[in-house]
Amino acid sequence: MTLLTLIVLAPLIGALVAGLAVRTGPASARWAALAATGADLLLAFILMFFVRESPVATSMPWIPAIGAAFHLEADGLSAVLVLLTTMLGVVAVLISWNEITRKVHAYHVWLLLLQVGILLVFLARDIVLFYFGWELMLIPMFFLIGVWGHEDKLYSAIKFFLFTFTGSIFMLVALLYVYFQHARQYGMYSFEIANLLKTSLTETEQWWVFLGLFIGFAVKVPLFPLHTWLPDAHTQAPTAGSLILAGLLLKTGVYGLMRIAMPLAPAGATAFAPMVITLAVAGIFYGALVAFSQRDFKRLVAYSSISHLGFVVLGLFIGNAAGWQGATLQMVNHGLATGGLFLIAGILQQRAHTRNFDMYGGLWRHAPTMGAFLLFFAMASLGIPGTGNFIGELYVIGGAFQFKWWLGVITAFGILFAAAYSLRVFIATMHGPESPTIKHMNDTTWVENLAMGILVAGLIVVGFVPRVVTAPLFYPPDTMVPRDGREPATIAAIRPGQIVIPSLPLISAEPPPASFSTPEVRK
Amino acid sequence: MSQLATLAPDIIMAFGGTLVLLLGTRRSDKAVNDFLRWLSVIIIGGAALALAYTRPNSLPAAEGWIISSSINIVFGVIFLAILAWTVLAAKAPEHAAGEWHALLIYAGNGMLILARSGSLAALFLGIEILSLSLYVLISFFCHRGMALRGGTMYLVLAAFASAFLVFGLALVYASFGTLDLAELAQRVSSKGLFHAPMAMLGFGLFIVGVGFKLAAVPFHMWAADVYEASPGPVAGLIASASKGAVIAAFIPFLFLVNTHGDILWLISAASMIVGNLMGLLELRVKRILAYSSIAHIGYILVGYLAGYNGVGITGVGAMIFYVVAYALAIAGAFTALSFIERDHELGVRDLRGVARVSPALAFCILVFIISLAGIPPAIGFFGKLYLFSAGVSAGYIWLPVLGLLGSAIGVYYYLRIIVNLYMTPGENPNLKISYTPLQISIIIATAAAIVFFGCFPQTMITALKLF
Amino acid sequence: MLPAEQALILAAILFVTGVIGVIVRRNLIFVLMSVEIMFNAAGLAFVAGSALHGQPDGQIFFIFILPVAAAEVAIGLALAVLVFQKYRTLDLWTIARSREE
Amino acid sequence: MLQHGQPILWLIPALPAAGAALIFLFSKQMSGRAAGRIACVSVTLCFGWVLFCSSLLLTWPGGNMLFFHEKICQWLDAGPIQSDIGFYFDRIALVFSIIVSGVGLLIHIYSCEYMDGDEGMRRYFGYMNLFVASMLVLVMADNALFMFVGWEGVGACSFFLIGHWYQKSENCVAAQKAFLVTRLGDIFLLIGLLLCARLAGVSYLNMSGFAQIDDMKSVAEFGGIQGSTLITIAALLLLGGAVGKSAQLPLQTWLPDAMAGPTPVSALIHAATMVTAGVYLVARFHALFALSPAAMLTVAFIGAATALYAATCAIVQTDIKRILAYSTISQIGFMVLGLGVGAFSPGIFHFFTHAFYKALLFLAAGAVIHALHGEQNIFNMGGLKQPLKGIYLAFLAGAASLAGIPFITAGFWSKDAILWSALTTRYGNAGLYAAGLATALLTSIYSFRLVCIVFFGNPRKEHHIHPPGPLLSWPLYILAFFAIVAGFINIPAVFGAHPAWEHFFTPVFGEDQAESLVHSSGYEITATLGSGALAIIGALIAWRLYAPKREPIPAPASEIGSVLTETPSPYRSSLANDLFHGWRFDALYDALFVRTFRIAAAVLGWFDRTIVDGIFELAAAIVRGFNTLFLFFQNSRIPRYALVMLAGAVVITTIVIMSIPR
Repeated sequence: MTLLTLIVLAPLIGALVAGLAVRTGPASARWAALAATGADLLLAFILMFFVRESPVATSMPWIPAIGAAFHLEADGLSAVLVLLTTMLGVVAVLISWNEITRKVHAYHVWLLLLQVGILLVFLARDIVLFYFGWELMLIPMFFLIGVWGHEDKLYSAIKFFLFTFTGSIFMLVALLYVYFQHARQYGMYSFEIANLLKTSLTETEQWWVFLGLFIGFAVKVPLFPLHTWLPDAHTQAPTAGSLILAGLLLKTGVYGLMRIAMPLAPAGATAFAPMVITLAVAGIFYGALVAFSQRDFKRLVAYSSISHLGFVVLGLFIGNAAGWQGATLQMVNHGLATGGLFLIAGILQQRAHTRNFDMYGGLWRHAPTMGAFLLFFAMASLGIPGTGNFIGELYVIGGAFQFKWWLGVITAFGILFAAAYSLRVFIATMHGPESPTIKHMNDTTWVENLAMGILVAGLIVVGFVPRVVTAPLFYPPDTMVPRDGREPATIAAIRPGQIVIPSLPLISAEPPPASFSTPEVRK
Repeated sequence: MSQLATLAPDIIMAFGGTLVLLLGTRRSDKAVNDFLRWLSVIIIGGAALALAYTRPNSLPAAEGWIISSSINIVFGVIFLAILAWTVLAAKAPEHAAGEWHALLIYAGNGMLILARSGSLAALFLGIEILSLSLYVLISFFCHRGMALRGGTMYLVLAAFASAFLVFGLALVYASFGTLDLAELAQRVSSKGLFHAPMAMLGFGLFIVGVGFKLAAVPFHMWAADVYEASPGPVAGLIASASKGAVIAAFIPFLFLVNTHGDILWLISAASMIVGNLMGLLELRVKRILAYSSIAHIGYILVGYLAGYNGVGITGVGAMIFYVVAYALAIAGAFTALSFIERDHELGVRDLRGVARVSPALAFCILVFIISLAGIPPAIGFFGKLYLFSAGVSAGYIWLPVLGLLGSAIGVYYYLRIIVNLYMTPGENPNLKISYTPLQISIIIATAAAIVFFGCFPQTMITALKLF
Repeated sequence: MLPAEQALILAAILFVTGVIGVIVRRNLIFVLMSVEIMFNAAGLAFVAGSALHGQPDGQIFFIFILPVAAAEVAIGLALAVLVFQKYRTLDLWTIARSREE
Repeated sequence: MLQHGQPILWLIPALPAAGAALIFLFSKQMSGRAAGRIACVSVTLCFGWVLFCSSLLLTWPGGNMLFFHEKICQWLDAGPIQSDIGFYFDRIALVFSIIVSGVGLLIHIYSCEYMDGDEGMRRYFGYMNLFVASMLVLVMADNALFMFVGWEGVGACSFFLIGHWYQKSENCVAAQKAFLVTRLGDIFLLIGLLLCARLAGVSYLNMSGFAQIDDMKSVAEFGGIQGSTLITIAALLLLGGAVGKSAQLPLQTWLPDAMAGPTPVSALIHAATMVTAGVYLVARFHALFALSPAAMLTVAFIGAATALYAATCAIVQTDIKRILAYSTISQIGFMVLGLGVGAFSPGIFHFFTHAFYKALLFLAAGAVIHALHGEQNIFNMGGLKQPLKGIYLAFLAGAASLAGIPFITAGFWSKDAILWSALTTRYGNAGLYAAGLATALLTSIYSFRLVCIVFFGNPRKEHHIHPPGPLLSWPLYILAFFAIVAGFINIPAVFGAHPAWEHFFTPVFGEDQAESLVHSSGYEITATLGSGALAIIGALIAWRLYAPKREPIPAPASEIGSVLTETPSPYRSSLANDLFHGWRFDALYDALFVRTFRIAAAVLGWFDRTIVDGIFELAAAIVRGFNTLFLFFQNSRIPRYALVMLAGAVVITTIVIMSIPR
């Protein structure tokens, strides 16, 4: 019961310790952060163990006045993502070990606070708590980019903040609307997701609710063409920032779609599915092509994220078990593989002070270990079998094929495009004549190797035993795909729905329901 | 006797203010200033105690001019608390501490009357007492031309607006023949406001007057100039308690939503959008906060429009919550910024290096700004959540959308403050920060409270008896 | 004896006069005077309303308006003096332009 | 399925994989030679285990054991995608794994000397071991999706090894090209597998699941397409994968460039094993192909066309490795032709002999290159018969086998089996046969052209010749032995021998090929003699054209040091140059696809920077415009402020008046 609370609290305590130890040397903050994230990782493993039996939950009243509860719950999906979060948390601390030399304490405080927000998002079963975590991620990330970022950091930080903040607005209004409708229908007010799911909404209402939620989540995912904040943010963030941005923050958007948007407004999801699928597929190719045209290492990887996330979103909206599982897998894999690429990009930038491919080349001689890691991550990114990415993409393609054969065929070619840019990453840095920029390049240190080794291990495990991710996904049946691979309960049968744009009255004419006024305040 | 008990806070404030004024004329040095400061706090605290111990719904006092329902008492206590906070945290002028504190107490008296007014006359009186004190407080440092201009502007425009307000009230009175609010509400509901065109018009003019006091669009033009001209704590007071008091006084007129709802809707929407848009490229910190305060009034009006509707928390409850949340942040921000000494208007560039010289102060400013922007874990987040939740519950979908869009625009200038605090390199050799331990501890306590209530908002709801 | 309605119309005319005065005049003193006119218009309206309903409340209100307006003007004139000392003018546009400290 | 007493199959790929892991994990602690030793030991163990498993399978008591099947664990489980990690060891897998591990072992040993002193020796052996492991997974996987792991794994290893000498950009480009082109084929394969699963159920993808092949016939319609057409489509999609991997038309362009890798790599990956994965695939899915005559015809046609195409290209190449590369393409074309006409076991037989003689040729060529310090242009060689006697003999054996010198070489028997099938089986026809014969003639010509130019006459350039060591030589001799004798296991019955090979595969291919292999003594002997005569004629033509007595062919206009297509054209005749450039497929693809891709990428990059970002910039500009608008009156003028207030008041009054009901 307290396990989940501990999982959320551990980084918070770490942040407090790191913050209060500001008078001591930088090592104290690093070790505090490592201890906190390491403990969190341990807890996450324990959680995975428990979740195999049944979902783990803890709930206590938080804001009874509005029916919000501090309700954390971990089913398979949450547990997997929590594990990913804590794993990347450790990696983020490790990779920052040598990179961050300025304001070390503050850095780790923000890093850990960020993790708190992400964990809240993945664990919350209460809308207010979810949204609380959602917005809590903003400020730490803003600081990570804005203070420890690279040359164009302020522009990118502000862009990131404005985009995600604006997106979340629509989400909030939609959620409040569902909350209100639920209260009206059931005579009790509650922000619990489980309760809100019972709300019956007309198709028109669902259309609007889904639209609102979708905008919020799609910006975060980011779905083409709302992605424009992402390349800048990724490029300018410090290594750990890019890692967490790609590995986790984007996943919160997908998770929101899975956990909230699609279950809450299934008819809306159905109606939007054709459009979303179109955007997702467009994103796959668009991201890959634009990635190929980049000269900046991090920008390339950032655009590749758009492509990969296209697979994820596609998997969600084709509405079958394979797609759903593929999307989940791909979330994990993308976090690990793209995270790894960002680590390499960060390490390179730290050593060569440039991210431009033209400045690299022939690096393998000086940094064979780094080369091996880069090769692995690039191969994972292009979906080589043996890494999780292959399975994720295969599931999505298979699901798409099952849904509409031509969709599967189109999507499959995304893999080819992925190969183009992934190989470019590798060849442009490691191969070719030796570049003068990197004459005195050192190979990776053991801390960096450890950080990347964690990611490699994760990718290989998922690649051969994908059941570690997909097997626990089947709780609870309300919102997840059932065990036997039937269609998910939430989006029973996606068909090209007729899109009816309804109109909402500007100002409500009907008298407000009397039952919810509070007599005590009434004069 | 019970009437006297009801009036006790006002009496304490009036006499206490005068006492402070008289004591302050004698001599002025640091000891006296501190004495006067603590005396003022004691007076305000006494009034607050007296208020808190007033039984709700006890007899109306002074022919129904002052009433005490639970909501009025809550409001009154809130304003007195803000006032006490301001007295403690503000840097009183050396040369005229007596006048300074006395005027603050008088202003508090005005707010107290406003918050508990039971009659149109009391409302007018409260507004005017408050305004008169503020005129002087704004131009307190009258050697500065800006203070002078700001005071003049506020005086002229406030009087202009008051004239609208009182003329509107006159029309209402001419239409319904009563000044008593309860009576008025009853007559309005029995007669129907639509059948009294003169009263309709009167209330329209009344809204003009109120809109000015709230700095709602399109009566917002003064805000930027006046806030910039005022001493920091006074600006905080204007933005928080003064507006809150007007809001409190406006609550009995909730029936207006039925007849003037469209107007209020427009004002709310316009405030949220225009306020944030005006601040977008502003570089002077106080003006930024002034523009943001325009937007915040727009948010509050959403709660007003929702009235007693709302799931969980009603619009009115959300308004009260928001007034507190906003007051903590804006008063904190203005006061904290007043610690940064400078000989010109405070620009965002002047904030460079604050984080290095005084990390605590910078962090507190950060918390205040986050709260104003409505981002967790600060209390401002829940304030907005409640307001918009009530708004949605009352059927206003687009107002929250507009409001949140506005706040997204607003984030841009809030971020500019944060960016300059933390992220802009470059030295700022002219930076001088001065504060007393008391001041900084109050600021830190405020920031801590914002975060605490931001994580556990229920505690505040319980404290305010909003459930 | 003036009918109450006509008094109200007169009050409205006065009020509008005051409003126009505030808008049009650029001199601080005249603006303050115009505001006074508006207040008095309101007072007149109150008295008229009082007469309309045969109640004393309106007249009491008027009595409140008087000192309030007086206090406003007192502070206003004090400020005007200071403004004049500082800027050697009472022209509101000139003052608005002078941004020097 | 799991028989008591059957050997552990997973050990076969696990041994080289363990070797690779050992090399990679401790690469900083070990020398290159140590890595080579580890690699050789692991492959030796692997080969031994393969032989043990094979003997166990073939000598299983009762004699009716057709395959071992070993399921390790469940792997994929999502709707239409079901797969286990498991191994399946039948006679096809047996042949392929013996070749992979056996030839692999020889090449590993050879590499120990060839790569000695190379900076990236550890990396080299690591990837070689990984390749062997992947290839073994490919041929032993018990279902098609798990096979795909090996399929992509060998592609990746091929990429790594082609780019082994990474400091030359051309090598990297070649590696990238190889990977991308084969991956294009892989996508077709993947779609094909999904379609198969959709048509006949997921278990169809299991190697032992062909029982459900009849279910496929029953599929009436999917996606608006009729069942029989669907089967053809599925087969063609699988063929797409095979074409990519095996460098058949039209995806053949990557293989000549792939010669940028070290020569042993070319021998192992791009001659003996990986490129024949397509053959394996088609043979594996023979049941599916057999359902669709159209698909079979396509396979046969592609095979024949590729064989002929590559032979014409090989005849004008100047780089020793490129000649062998084109000959590989051509020979795989033969195999595919065999498969396409329903001669599955002759197809595999040709794979079997080809693995020996082509590995031999590559290794011998490598030894020549090694001896000449990296010289690859045959017109800079010559007269090497004396100084490199052993290599010459081995090379000659290989070339003879490749050319199909009758009766005494393995290549003759296997090629002849395919030619005969092309003429006589159900799917065969005279056109295919003629193409095969023409190819055989050309093959003989370019084989002996190579021998003549390289080994006979006088040296065209001074070289300090570096004599080969034992590790280089002995693998050659072993391979040379097999290149000669391996054919004798399947001499057709008309010559009074026992065609053991054909019977060996009968349990696997069963009726799919039994009736298609026609034997009629008179014609068959005539045909065999005819094709043998063609090989001799070809050799004579080559001797006539390139024999040392004549003036040596004038060396090409420029040095050909690079293996890339950018090489300037060496011939005066434009036809010869076109052939030299592989019929200019590269230029065509470059214009059609590569350039389109690059332009699209550049345009979209511009689009993203300018338009997509611009839209949001525009929104920001609009917001800023409003900011200016609303600040218009913000000028501290009190009467102006009052005016704005008045305007507000007027608006309010108007709304009030409007809202008063009349």
